[in-house]
Amino acid sequence: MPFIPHTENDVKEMLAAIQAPSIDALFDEIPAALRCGTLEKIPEGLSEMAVTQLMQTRARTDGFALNFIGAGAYEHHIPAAVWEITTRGEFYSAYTPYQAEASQGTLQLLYEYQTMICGLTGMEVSNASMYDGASSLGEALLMAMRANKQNGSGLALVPRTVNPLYREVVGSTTPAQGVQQVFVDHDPASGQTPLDAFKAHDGSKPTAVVIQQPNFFGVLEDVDAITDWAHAQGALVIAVVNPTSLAVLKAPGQWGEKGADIVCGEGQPLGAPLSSGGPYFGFLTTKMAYVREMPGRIVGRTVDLDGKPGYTLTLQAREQHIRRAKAKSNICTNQGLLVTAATIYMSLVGPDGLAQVASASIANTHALLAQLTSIPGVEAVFDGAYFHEAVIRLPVPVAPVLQKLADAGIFGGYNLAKRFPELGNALLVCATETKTPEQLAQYRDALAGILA
Amino acid sequence: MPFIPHTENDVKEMLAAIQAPSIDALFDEIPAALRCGTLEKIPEGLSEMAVTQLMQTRARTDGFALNFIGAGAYEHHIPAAVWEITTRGEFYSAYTPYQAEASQGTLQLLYEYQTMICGLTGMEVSNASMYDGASSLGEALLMAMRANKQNGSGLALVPRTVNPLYREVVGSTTPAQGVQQVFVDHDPASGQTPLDAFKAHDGSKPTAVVIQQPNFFGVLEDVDAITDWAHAQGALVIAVVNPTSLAVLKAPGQWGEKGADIVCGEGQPLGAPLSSGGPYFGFLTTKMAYVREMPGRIVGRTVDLDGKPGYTLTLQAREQHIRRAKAKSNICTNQGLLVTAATIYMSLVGPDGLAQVASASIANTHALLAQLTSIPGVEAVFDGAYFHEAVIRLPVPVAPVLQKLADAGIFGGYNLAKRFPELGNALLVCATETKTPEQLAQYRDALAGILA
Amino acid sequence: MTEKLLFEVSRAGRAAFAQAPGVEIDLSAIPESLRRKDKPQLPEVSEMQAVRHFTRLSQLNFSIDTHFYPLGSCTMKYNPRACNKLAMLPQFLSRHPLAPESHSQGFLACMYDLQDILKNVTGMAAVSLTPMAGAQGEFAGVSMIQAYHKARGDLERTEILVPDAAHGTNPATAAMLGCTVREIPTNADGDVDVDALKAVVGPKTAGIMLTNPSTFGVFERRIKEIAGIVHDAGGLLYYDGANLNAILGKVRPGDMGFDVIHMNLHKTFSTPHGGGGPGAGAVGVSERLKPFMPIPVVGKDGDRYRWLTEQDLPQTIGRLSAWMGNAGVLLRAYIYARMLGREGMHRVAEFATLNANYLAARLAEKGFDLAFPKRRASHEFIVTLKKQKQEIELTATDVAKRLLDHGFHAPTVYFPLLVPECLLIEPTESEDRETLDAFVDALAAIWDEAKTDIAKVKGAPYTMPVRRLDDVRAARQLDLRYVPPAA
Amino acid sequence: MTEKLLFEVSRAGRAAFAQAPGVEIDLSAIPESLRRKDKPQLPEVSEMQAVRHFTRLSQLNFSIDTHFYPLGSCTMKYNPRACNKLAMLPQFLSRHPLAPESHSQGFLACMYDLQDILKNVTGMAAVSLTPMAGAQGEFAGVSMIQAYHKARGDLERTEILVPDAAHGTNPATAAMLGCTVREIPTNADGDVDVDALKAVVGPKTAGIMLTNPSTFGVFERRIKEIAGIVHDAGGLLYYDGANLNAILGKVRPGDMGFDVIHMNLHKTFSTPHGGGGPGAGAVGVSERLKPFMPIPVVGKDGDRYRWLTEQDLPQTIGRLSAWMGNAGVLLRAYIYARMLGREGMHRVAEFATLNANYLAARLAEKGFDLAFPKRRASHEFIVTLKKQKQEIELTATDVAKRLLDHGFHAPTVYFPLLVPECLLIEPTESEDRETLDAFVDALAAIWDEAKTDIAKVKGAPYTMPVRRLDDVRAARQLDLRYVPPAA
Repeated sequence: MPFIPHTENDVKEMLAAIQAPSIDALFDEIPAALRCGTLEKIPEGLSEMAVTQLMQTRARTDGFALNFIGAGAYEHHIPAAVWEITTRGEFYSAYTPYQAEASQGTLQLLYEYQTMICGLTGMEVSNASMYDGASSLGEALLMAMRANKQNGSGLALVPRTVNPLYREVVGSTTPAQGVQQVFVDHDPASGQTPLDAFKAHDGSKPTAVVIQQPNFFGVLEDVDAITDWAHAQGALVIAVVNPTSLAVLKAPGQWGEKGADIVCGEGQPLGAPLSSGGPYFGFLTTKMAYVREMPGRIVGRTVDLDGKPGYTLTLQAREQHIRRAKAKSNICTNQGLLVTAATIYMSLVGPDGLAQVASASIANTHALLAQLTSIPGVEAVFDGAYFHEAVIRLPVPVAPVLQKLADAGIFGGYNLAKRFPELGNALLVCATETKTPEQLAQYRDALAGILA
Repeated sequence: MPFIPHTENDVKEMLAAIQAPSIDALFDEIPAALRCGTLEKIPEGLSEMAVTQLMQTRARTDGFALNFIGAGAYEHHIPAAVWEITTRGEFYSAYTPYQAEASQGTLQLLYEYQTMICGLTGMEVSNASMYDGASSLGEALLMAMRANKQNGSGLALVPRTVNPLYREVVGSTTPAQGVQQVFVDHDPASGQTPLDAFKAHDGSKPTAVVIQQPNFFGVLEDVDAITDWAHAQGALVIAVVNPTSLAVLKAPGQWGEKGADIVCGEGQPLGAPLSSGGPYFGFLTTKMAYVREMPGRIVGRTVDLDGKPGYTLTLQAREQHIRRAKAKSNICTNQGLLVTAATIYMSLVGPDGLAQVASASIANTHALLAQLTSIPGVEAVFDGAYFHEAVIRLPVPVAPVLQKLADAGIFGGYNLAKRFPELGNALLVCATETKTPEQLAQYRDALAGILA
Repeated sequence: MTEKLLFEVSRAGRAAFAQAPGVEIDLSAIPESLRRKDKPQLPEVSEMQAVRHFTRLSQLNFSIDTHFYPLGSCTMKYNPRACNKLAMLPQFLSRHPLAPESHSQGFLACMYDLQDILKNVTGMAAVSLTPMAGAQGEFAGVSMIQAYHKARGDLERTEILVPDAAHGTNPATAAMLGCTVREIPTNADGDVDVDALKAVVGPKTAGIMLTNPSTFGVFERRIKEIAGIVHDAGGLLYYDGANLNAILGKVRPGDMGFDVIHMNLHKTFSTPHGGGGPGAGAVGVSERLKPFMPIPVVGKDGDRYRWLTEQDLPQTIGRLSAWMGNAGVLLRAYIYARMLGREGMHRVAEFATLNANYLAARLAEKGFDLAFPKRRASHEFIVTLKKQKQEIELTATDVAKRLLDHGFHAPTVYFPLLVPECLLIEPTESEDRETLDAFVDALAAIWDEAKTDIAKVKGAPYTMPVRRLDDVRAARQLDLRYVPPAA
Repeated sequence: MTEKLLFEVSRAGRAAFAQAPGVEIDLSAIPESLRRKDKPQLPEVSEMQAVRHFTRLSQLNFSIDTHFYPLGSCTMKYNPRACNKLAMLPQFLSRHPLAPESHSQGFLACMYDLQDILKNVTGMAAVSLTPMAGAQGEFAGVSMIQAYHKARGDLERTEILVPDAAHGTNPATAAMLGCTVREIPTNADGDVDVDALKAVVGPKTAGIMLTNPSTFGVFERRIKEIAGIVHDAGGLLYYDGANLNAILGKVRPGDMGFDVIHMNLHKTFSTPHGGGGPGAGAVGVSERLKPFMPIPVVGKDGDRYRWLTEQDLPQTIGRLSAWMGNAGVLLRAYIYARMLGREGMHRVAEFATLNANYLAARLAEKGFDLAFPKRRASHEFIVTLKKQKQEIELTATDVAKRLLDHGFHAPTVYFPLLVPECLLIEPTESEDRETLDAFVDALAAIWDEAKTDIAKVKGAPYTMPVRRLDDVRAARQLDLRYVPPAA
């Protein structure tokens, strides 16, 4: 009986205390007709040894590849200390710190996290996490609707350079509350969303304007001008940012004259392994003025009966377990463990280390682009300045090339054919700080061989 | 500056406090002629990311094989909890519990370990570990010399069925103190060391008689008769045992009329990974009468100032840091972390689980032998009852066959040609509980193919 | 023991130098106007300083691995370490979410098998694993109900019925989806008031969100009747799976008549709670809701596993996350499910229920009042301190805080909202009897202590890193991040 | 907080069932007379009970990861987590010690490179990694010295000279190898008394075991002269490497004239101390001792790595372990060495020495007496409480125990034996200045406290799981394992 400590004698005596004749009798309030049988379709239990062998076999089936895919999930070096500490039982097997006095470890860590993520984004307040980057954008839009009663239409101007998967999630989760995404086109030469494209919406009273920096193509947007235009229209500015980039790029809190109003994004680059897409975490920061419109847990510092500082969940009146149907969001369980990892990650790399990670990633992607575009027929699609991703165009359709690369142990990038067919045989590539010059050359050689 | 927390300002102020002009000045007592240069042959420092890539590459070079080698190091399933807890910083980065009050975790664990290993071996006292099985046999022999003043010759009767590597270590480490190994032959048919072979030494006044159970060939010795004979000769009996086997085999404390006097062995099967041969740990238990002759750390239970129970190192007067040249051994640092793992392992498998591990290993090795000896020309070498190892003979020299098996991803066993040439093309094979019927068949098929 | 903020240990010029790639920073590729000028507020500490800080912080927590943690409705059962270790095999960790299917068959096989296990254990027709927490599972569920009605052209169904005992996430979710929430009262025995239900159900009813056993810790005995009433009115039934631990292998939501269910895998399937997540809120659906499942779902063509997307499920409610949700959590749940196996599934509910009923019986014996003394407890049960509050001012909070000094995490307090001064107690199947007995003794001791020294109890806790914290101040004087003192 | 013994939680019939292979026990292959009849005394507990027990036990420890741990001569520096993680890559863990060389090139490359790094950093001609701890390294060292003399037919050299300040393992080792130990006194400045040395050295001298800096924490300035004296007399010099942390990249034992050296990799190379091990005591040798190195050693033919055995080293002193020693520890040391690199090696000694001298200066400023106030501290230094003992009965033990209440592990006490009431303090390079300052404040506070309330100090510690333990009783009323109460 895995994970059950009861001896036969325990069961006998416990049933006697309950005055029940059998364990089965404890289920006698369930109508007999509903009782299920033996779950014969569930496989028999395995020992830990057997399940270890099964999982090892499956893991080895998938193996390792040299990865140049980014597109919203980035391979970075994760210090060994991050997960060795994060998976300590006291973090791993605790829950939401409802009893603050017995959860000061998690609570202080979350307060430190809030400080760090405010530091990176240049904002005043942060919550304790959202599910992921895509859902944090959805919640940011809903929050903007609550916060911007003046432009209450729900109209959100969203560049097509915002991660298309994020736009899809927003489309699945926010229209019921009135959010309406209007997509703004990018400049085919630069890959940027030009201010003029926004200006086409002059006077439309948008509730929010979204800016992703760097954008989905890796290209840097003209954030200051767009922010100022959006504020002039009475819109709130929602920044979608890559946290690694914030070590070297202007913080959203400094965009334009007044800074972005809500900042969100995918926290994965801060210490979460790629791990097939999750668990990651979304971050969400804002100005103090909007703190009461924020969804999710927030930790505050206070004092105890003796006046000693301590940490506790606060502003719970916004949340579902108090406010029920009037809550700011239904979010409850968030991504605590990933925030633990991210906080340790940020502490270990520090401001200078993170800047180096960003700089090395920029350099590697630029070097990769130089390598790949040296192959005849391969060209860069955009001429805008870019961060650690870029779009190239192949002379032939992308899918079969990617499959051949994969068979050679290289994941070559994200095929843009489905979501950006107008770009032709376009491929989004990424080389973070983890890549060596040899590996860049290995990719080039493999691609050249396939295209030859 | 990896692993150095000092800021430039710290250095400046600290030097001022020391009243030294520079860090280099702190080394001014070292004669200038001796000062070394820049260590130019040491490679430059690597970031954790770079060293991670290096080590991953090297690990993948070695890869995984299906392993049928035993010969003193055994592949067993290790519960995931074992090393997740063992590597917690509080165990991993603590040292010998010199300050007992700040080390109750380690001390209580060691007390529990001592209890468990006494339980397995059927003895009264245990120390807190030796380096490995081989060195624990060496220390057991030295201990026997101290304890058995009556037969003080140093003569040790050691069957050739004792692990030859252990006998070599004994040969390197104990003769200076007078231990003289005399080897006793085994029966070529059964693989056992017959009582008659010992009787050839009647009246030789041996200080100690060593018995390995199961012996190096996996064969079970007639421990009761040998123990009684040895005691009749005035010798102390040293048992070398596999701890897994003790879940189902008679404990050395019960051998013969009076039981073995000293029990030692390799603790690796209790939760230590194969890990290229170490770190493992040796265990050593004895009768209370000999406790003061024991080498190594020993933990005892006592009380604190309030009468509350607690744990502390005890009998330290035996040890080198007190007794110096008169110490029982020079051992100091032992294998604490491995004992931590073993204690957690034993707690997780429990007496019934360990018996299952033993039983499954017996069954698998017997099934393997049946499989392999079904190949024409392959035969079992011995007919004695065996535990989880056995010797087979191939129709051709073993070395090239093993190499071909390795190239097919199978480590086929330990080649006995070097140390037991008289056995012909003999190969020691082992299949623990980790092996599946499919894997046994895979070995058979591969071997049959090579021999065909 | 308390711990300084890491920012207080930080000094300009310190760093965990091995953690930087070791390159010169070169931002020439970034236009000057887009560069950051200030250094972001991250700590500057050595590697050991960070390791020591977070190790010490961890020790300030109660957790399953260190303490009994009977937090009702949260199912704080043992999280097997194998689940963590195997989900973190290097190949799983390094797999990019967009890795080609050809190189993901091992991972996809696990996801497919997990879908299958969850389907069978709940009696549903299909499962999508993508929701990232229970609340997102609820969102998916209500969203599918809406999509179903819409697809049938049944556009007036805007009301979601929610029993008053429901988790707060239920009405919050319905509201997020633009539904009107109508509460259904509970009768004295803890069952839904069926007459009240009949009174509100009708052509505007999109569906009902129900949890069974309810948050009162009792099984809704008239569930079949309720299902009939709602279905007859054209509504669908949504099952909140916070309580699957009570019924695993005993009764299946599909058999009770539910159309959609979410499963908190971090509860019943023992994935870690992680100090507040990640969760995983897989949804199971009946045949009629299958076309609307959130994507992606894993399908199988012959021997090959592949993602099902919009092409396969054109009526899908769409994506809830950029990828497939909390994949690493799903791996842990899968590993746990395989270790439990068929027999283990039954035993979860059996022993969770045994422990809850035993604890309830022992507490009743000590004079504590159960909220529903005539009912069987499910995996959890409620003690109400109404009497103690009236007689000696002992509140649920007081008991919760004093329990910490006894080495026990507190039960859930003040939920469900309808029961005054309540403790919702869920021991889970992994706790041994001696621990339950010690918990009973601790509660009895606190009550005794309160009779003679209520001030002592109200001053608790005394043995934690901090004493009772001022929540009012926390909300009034917002201090939500560290601001360094002016130099 | 204390924790029950796991045996007290054990009950017949409990088990961590997932950890058994799940087979029926069949012992038909084992003769009846050899089978075990009783159940061995192992705990019978659930997986969670074990996990909770050992997790809680761990929290009762002080460790580097949680506390400043200035244990002199033990070099309690930060153990980088990468070393642990990478040494535990699955391929390294699963490699059998007898795996063929063809399938071990990755592992062997690491060992070869480590030999090379250690060789270069110490200035020796060759390195064997096999000794499993410092004491075994010493054994190997003296054994090689013996083998060297014997190989030259120089059979009368039976004496090993040991300064009185030496680690206890030095004389113990010499005795284990049948040598006579002759102690050499130290002069008032902490240097070896060279005249005394000259008086005893001679044709019976096998060698001298020396550590430099000595255990007094000072550098032996006349080392070249000492080496000359011993060499001229035909003896060899052995270097005890517990103190390599003081001189890494500054001065090399090979250059000082040593013939053999052991290196405590768990000190200088930061492998874990593990609550008492495993260590690793690699030995480096000069050219003349190369033939005698313990096997195995890793060699390289062209691109291929292979084991060197008796065939390659026919004069070897032989094997000290069945395989190659603590391989997993060696991997950790290798990883650490690669992260440090050339520059990092220098910095270890620089900052270890800076911290020790700073701490010594600060304590002297507070009025504490240094044992060698005129000398530079090396990586460690000694405070003597002789004055405090005489004046106010404050002993080194009292200070050690009271320090625990201040959140600091105690320094080594009563070693070296020659200095009364001594504290041997080794801060290591990984500690920050604020921690050192706080430690100074704690020592000063304890002294102050002792002046007014010595009883309070003698009652310490107060905040540990137990108060001061009765060591005398532990040794007199031996209780070395749990015996269950009779039923």
